[in-house]
Amino acid sequence: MQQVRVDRGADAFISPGALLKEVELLASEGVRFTTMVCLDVDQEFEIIYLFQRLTLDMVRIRVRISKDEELPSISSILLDAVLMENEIKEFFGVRITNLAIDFQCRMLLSAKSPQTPLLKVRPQSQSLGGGE
Amino acid sequence: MARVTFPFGPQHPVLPEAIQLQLTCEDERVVEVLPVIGYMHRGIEKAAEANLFPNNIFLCERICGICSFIHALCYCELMEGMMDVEVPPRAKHLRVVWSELSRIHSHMLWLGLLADSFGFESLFMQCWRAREIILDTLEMTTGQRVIQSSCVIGGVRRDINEDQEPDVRRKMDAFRKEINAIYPVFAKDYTVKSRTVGKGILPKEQAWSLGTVGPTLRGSGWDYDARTLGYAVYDDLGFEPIVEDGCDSYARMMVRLHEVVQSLELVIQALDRMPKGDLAVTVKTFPEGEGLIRVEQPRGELVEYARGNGTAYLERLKIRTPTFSNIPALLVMLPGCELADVPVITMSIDPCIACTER
Amino acid sequence: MGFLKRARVKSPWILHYCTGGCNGCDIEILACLTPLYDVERFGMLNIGNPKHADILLITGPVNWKNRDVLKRLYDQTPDPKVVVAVGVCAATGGVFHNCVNTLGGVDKVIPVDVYVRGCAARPEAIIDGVVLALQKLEQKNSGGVAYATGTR
Amino acid sequence: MPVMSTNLIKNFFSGPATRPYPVVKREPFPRARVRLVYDPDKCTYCGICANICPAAAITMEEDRENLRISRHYDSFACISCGRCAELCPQAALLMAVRTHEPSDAKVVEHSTSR
Repeated sequence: MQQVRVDRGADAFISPGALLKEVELLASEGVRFTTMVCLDVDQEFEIIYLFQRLTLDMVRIRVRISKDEELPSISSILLDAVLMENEIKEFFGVRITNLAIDFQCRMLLSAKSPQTPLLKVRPQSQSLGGGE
Repeated sequence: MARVTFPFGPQHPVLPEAIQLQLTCEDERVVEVLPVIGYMHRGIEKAAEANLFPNNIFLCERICGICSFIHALCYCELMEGMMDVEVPPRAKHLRVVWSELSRIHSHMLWLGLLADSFGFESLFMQCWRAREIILDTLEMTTGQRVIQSSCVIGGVRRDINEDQEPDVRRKMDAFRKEINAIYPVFAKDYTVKSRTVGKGILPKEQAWSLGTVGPTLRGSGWDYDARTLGYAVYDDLGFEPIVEDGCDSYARMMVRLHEVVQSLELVIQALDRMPKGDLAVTVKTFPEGEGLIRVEQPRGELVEYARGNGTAYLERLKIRTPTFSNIPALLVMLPGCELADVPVITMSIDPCIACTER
Repeated sequence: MGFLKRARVKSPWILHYCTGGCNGCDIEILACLTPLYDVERFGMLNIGNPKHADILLITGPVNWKNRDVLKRLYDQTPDPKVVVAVGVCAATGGVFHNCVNTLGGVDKVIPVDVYVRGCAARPEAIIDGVVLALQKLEQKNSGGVAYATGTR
Repeated sequence: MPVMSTNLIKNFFSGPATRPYPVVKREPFPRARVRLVYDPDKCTYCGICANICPAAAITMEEDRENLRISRHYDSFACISCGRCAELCPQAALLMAVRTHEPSDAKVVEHSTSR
């Protein structure tokens, strides 16, 4: 992977069912978790997992899920992914299951903060700015 | 034995920032730790989508006031990469000078706070006095002390001109004298060694698998530094990552201490090699497509991802800050230590909460 | 009580709390305490306990999570007390004006007596601000101004 | 402690490092960027500064009835980045080095076009 430019659609998407198997394979090669990026694309979430090899190259996995689909957590394989998965769950409302430590959407936000702030269109029932 | 759980923070004299550690103790020994974060969360990633993309430089700079120049540099390099902008060589050298200066000031700040966390007041004061020389240099050349605002997309806004350059070199010589006086204290002093050697062990394998970055990783024997990827002009400068094998707080401290000396040499090298020429190029396009960048902050590797759609607003900006991936290491380092060592071990990863929570 | 009142003004104790800014002002406050700017010359002392404090130095825009912590710290500080908002984010939110999780300014939560401008506030400005805070403390001490009653 | 003692002795004889700030005011560096100075006579109310301000400290308001534009500058929101002074085509904005004095109330500057 280049230092900067990544062309769109350069790598294929994998299905959420095959995710755990893929990550397990990578973990057995000594790959570690770097970060994950969630994008709100129309009716779907696009989630990019970024890993790092011992040679310091980066590996990428892309997953697309619909907004009410469940996504298995990879924190059972790579524990340090747990903070980022909690963040995505909190910011986008992605349904991530089997989290090693579940902060219940209260890791960065509080009960009064605007919930799922990074969604492009927020659900109508939630008011911005919370309530006194 | 009775277990007691009590909060460390969010307002605590050792940590200038708000983080809470819920420590479960048996007598004086910590058995469990749960970091409670979120006291500094602002929502910068969302605001970055609502701002014009050049304005995000100033927002990204204020993710963290200590390594602010490097945050701005990272964002600018990312945007330049996405828009295929070639930065003039003089601007690249100036970026190296300022980012190394801010690395020195961050490490000196940290060394002082570490000394403060085990009660070595006079060393704390001496580190901070030495740090003011660097801050003066930054103010003289960029115009502000801690938040420099001198990096823009396409180059830099300020210059180190001919009358200033001898002054910068003089200040660097003055700083070298100071660091030469401080170095043996950290390296050899009985008080420092007894509080750091063997405290907060992070084994080599775990340091990799827990995803730690920066001095925390290099203190456990991995020679990984994002500067070796060669952004700005780091590939032209003689640069070798600094590695220590101790795996404890002392090793992490020595990595930072050596990095101060190394950064000083890098500043001088960049000043020597600085070519003449333009400071910035005008940028007329908008970012499109995806981009990913890794740069080295004082605290470790900073990863930024952006997606643009050809308009003046970004679709998404994701910032993975170094402390975010260093926090899991605390879960390994803290259990088993004594309560009195908690501040020292927490400080040893150089936690920057403002970075973590954005 | 005359002696206590005078002692309070001659040697004010400071509590510093960061409500979620960028750290820039925090390190400038620390720079004030260290050799080059040394506010301890004026008898000021940075302490960690709100019950001992006279002056609250608050930096950063308040967010929803530490708003309650800030209120609690304010309530625990004994009267008379002076609140100094350091930096522009503590005054109005500054560059974080459109961030979702911030409230924008300390004065939305607790009454503020002195505003110090600058991003980040320079040590000189912070010293000036604390000196003004001392005058406010003296006024409050002599009953010139009614004690701040809070917004709750 | 023994290693530090040579430093301590040196510091003891080297005189104070403190800048006696309120008594002796140090001149800021000539390129320091602290305070925004505005010249209403030069301003053409073009609105570039209001568009570019990352902190929304400068805002422009249009009064369509009287054909006037008013400009509001909140120095309590200004982050001293100096972008507006750089881009102002009339040089009506300047970054000055004088430190802001503290105040006990937030004041917004107003000016209106003729």
